[in-house]
Amino acid sequence: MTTEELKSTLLELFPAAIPEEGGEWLAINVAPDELHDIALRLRQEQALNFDFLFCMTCIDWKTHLTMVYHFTSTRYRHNLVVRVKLNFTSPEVATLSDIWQTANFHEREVYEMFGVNFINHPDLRLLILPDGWEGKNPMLKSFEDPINMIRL
Amino acid sequence: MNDIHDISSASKAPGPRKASGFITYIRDVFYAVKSLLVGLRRTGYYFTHHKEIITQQYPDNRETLNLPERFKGEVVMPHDENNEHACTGCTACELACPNATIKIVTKFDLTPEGKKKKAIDKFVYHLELCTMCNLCVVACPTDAIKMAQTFEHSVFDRGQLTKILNKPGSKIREGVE
Amino acid sequence: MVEEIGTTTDGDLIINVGPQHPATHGVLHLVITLNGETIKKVEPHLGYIHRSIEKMCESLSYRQFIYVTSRMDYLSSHINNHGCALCVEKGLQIEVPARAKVIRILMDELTRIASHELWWGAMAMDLGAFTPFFHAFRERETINDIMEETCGARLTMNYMVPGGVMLDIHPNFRQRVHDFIRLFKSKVHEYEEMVTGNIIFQNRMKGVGLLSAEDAISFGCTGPTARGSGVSCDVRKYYPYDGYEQLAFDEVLETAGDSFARYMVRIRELHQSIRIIEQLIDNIPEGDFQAKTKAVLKLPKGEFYQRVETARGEFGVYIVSEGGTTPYRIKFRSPGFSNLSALDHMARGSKLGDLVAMMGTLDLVIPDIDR
Amino acid sequence: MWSFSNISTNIDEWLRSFLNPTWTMVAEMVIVGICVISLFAVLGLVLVLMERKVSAWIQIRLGPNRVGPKGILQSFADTLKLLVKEGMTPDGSDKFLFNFAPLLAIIVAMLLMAPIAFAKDFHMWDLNIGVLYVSAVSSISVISILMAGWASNNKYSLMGAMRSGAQIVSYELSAGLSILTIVVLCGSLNLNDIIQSQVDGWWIFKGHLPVLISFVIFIIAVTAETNRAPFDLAEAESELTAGFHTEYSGMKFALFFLAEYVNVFIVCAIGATLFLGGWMPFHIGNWTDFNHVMDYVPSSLWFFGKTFFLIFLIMWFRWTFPRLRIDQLLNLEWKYLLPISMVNILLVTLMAILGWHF
Repeated sequence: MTTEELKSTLLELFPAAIPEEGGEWLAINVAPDELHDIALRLRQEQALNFDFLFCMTCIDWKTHLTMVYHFTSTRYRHNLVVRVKLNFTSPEVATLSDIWQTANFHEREVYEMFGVNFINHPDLRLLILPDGWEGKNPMLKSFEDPINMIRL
Repeated sequence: MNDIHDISSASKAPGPRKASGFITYIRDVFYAVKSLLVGLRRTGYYFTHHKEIITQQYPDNRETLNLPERFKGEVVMPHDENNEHACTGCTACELACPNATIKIVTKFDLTPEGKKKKAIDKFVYHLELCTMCNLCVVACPTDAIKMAQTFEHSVFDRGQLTKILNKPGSKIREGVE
Repeated sequence: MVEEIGTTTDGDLIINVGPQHPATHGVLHLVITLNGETIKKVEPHLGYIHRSIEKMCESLSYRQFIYVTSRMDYLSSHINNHGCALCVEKGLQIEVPARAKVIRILMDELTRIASHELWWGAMAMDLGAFTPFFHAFRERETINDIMEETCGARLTMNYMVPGGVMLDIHPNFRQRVHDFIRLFKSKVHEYEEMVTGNIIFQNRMKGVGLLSAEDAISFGCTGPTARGSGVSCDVRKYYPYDGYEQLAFDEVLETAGDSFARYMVRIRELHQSIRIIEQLIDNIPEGDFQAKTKAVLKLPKGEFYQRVETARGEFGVYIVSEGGTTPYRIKFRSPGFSNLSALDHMARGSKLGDLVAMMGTLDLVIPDIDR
Repeated sequence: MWSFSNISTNIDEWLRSFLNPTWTMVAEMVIVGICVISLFAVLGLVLVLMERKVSAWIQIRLGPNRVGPKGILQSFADTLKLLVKEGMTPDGSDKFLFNFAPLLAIIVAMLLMAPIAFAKDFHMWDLNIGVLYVSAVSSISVISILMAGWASNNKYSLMGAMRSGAQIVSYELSAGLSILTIVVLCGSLNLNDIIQSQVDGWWIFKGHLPVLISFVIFIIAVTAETNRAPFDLAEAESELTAGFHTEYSGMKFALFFLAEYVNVFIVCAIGATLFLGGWMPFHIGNWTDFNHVMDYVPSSLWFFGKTFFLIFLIMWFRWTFPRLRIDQLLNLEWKYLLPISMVNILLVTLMAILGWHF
């Protein structure tokens, strides 16, 4: 499916989503509370069949956080970027680990690095950081560690 | 996902069991033994053919050890016979370095015409921070630094790893800008 | 899966495999719940070698950050560097000279062979046979020598730069690659004799660590791990980069989804990599090895994603640029991280000895998982 | 040709010339004890060096070549290192059992030395139930492993010990059955009688296919019984780090190590005695001239040559094959080796009754 077809299909299915052009792949912006429903549709809709969540990360924009999900379809080989804007003070979004199991580990990583709380995540604990790092969120731009961080 | 599948039943050797159990049993045993003998023959070959040995007896073969000329061992600054180097102190290497390995301390020399000219006082190189990425050598506009083939860097005191690359009393080569 | 966590009944044995353990090839820490010899749960604890490379890269320029990526998957450092260079080039819209493209692919494929060979030896060692490890190193050292001659290092090369490669290939390169191909072809049948055909190996691997195609996709498995389950996911085929589309090679697929299938995928990939090298080694075009680039690289504002196929799977570089000289945010999608997440699913119900075989065939490189 | 029987008789007479019979007995026992201990030490050193050289050559390496000429003093250096290393006893371990387990392992290995005939008329104890004694005493070795695994208070050790228990108990069956084939053929449990019965040819040649099969089964079973790869599940270094001796260090570890190698020597000596004629030179039926030539080679050389050939075989296996899984290990025993050796022993019995062997 070409980008144009994908875009029209997506807009038909999710009128609320805001498409964004300019990148390599089609991107849509989604509200946090709609993410889970939309993701489930993306996975289950036969015309879309986004069965592979190949990258998932978070960006700290200092004023807000953005969750970025990269989807691809192993059947049609089309790609889609889904962005979710989260507020900075209490970032919360529904987990996708019940739809794509790979999200389990990736969400744990985002949780400890950025402090995003994933609602209904089965096992939201620190994965990489040792005990005692809860709530410190080292990947945030505001994080400072005078001992371990070396500035050039 | 909760089913604990019985691995042991699935892991039987070649192929599914046919009805004629006894023949298959014998054949299984035969092929199993044969595959083991093939492996034994291979290791037996190496046991008896000592010319295949690839061990290099490292500290003993220092004389014959040839490192390729591109090998990245440490950054050095070549000096010619007049104790002159080609470094202008432009700090391109310092900026290119991802680890703050290089620190250039500059001074101002007086040229014969009486003008002030920027030159290096010290080219400080922290070998302990260097990752041998070659970016400084590539960045240098005057080819003043290069990678040496040395690789035995261990010392007893970490301070010895901080090196000053320009030799004492050295100056910049004529004509290098 | 969810319910079982935290409800281990009395009589189960909880053992820590790692962070120092011969089978984890590094500092992976697995907390395993055992019932006798049978595994009930595997819980990875990561981070023993986490250096926060993504955070480090935020303060490095676009030329500098590439060397750090060699330290992630150190066995396919060329391919990691390749991915990063491609992503920067995508942002800058640089056209890479044809010679550089060919050199890059040659280096990638040599790296893949070296990586698979080390995996072959290490996996055999996991299963208790020590000898293949040393035999695999014989061929791998030859590749390392080739790399050393051209790139100046044996493991962390930092050879790919935005715009091409750092140095032109060494004059001996072509001859030595030919020598390597000859050596490899004369020795590769030993791999079959010592490991592939061996009845003990086959019994240890067949039917062990089953991963269905659906699960492989759901867990985000890529590379030989997914291709062993029949998931066609070769980035070189579907999102070709630097001229892979012009080369004749097959994507290796096995359908069984067990450890032996993953093993066979890697062994067959060795031959495919040799095939690619043979097509290119005598056809390296003349010309520049590096495109002219500015001294200071600045990516335009935007997001750039580039994926490449490393020896372990799909490696992704995601750069978010604000228009400065350093990336605003960089994310590395490492194949090992997703592959490891499937381990728990694969290992449940199998024996402790099988876990080692599964970890062997997942080809885990811990710095790649931790980043 | 000098014979060991003359030497031992001479020593005996010399001792009797100035001691009463009781003290003669004591002195002889001391001499035998010293001999056994020094044989132990020498065997340990030689076998460790041999293992390292064999593995090195198979793995296209050079192996130890620094200490002494061609590295032959390497195992001395290793022993010295192990002797001066601290022998740790971990907290929470059962101190008595933990320290006793390596001793038990070594005691068992020593006991097994008793009935073996090292050369013509040279053995410590001419036991008329030698074969039975060997198989009975060798089963005690599993206790030392279980003891070590239990007393270490370490989960890896415990798992290694339990695996070893399951393994040794199972493989003793087929080892015993394959030994039994020879007992059936020559009708005696005495190791010397068994050797004498091979004066016109070794059993492996006289006994047709059934004895060959039982020889193969014997080699597989004893490899498993001595916990050597491909059956080294008790140690299984990539699974259990070091299995039952994970917590051992220094000399206590060295004793386990030594016991393993001496056990390998003993089972190979038994195998050589039963199937390859022990110290009996290579004889062919009634070719008296040929047999006479063969007799010029000293009997001790014959014995050690055969034993070390079998040891080499076992080492060759170790450096070629991967490890089996625990269930496959038991499958191999109960589904393959045991049925085959049971059928085999019936065949041999038939053969012995009908006198079909040479």
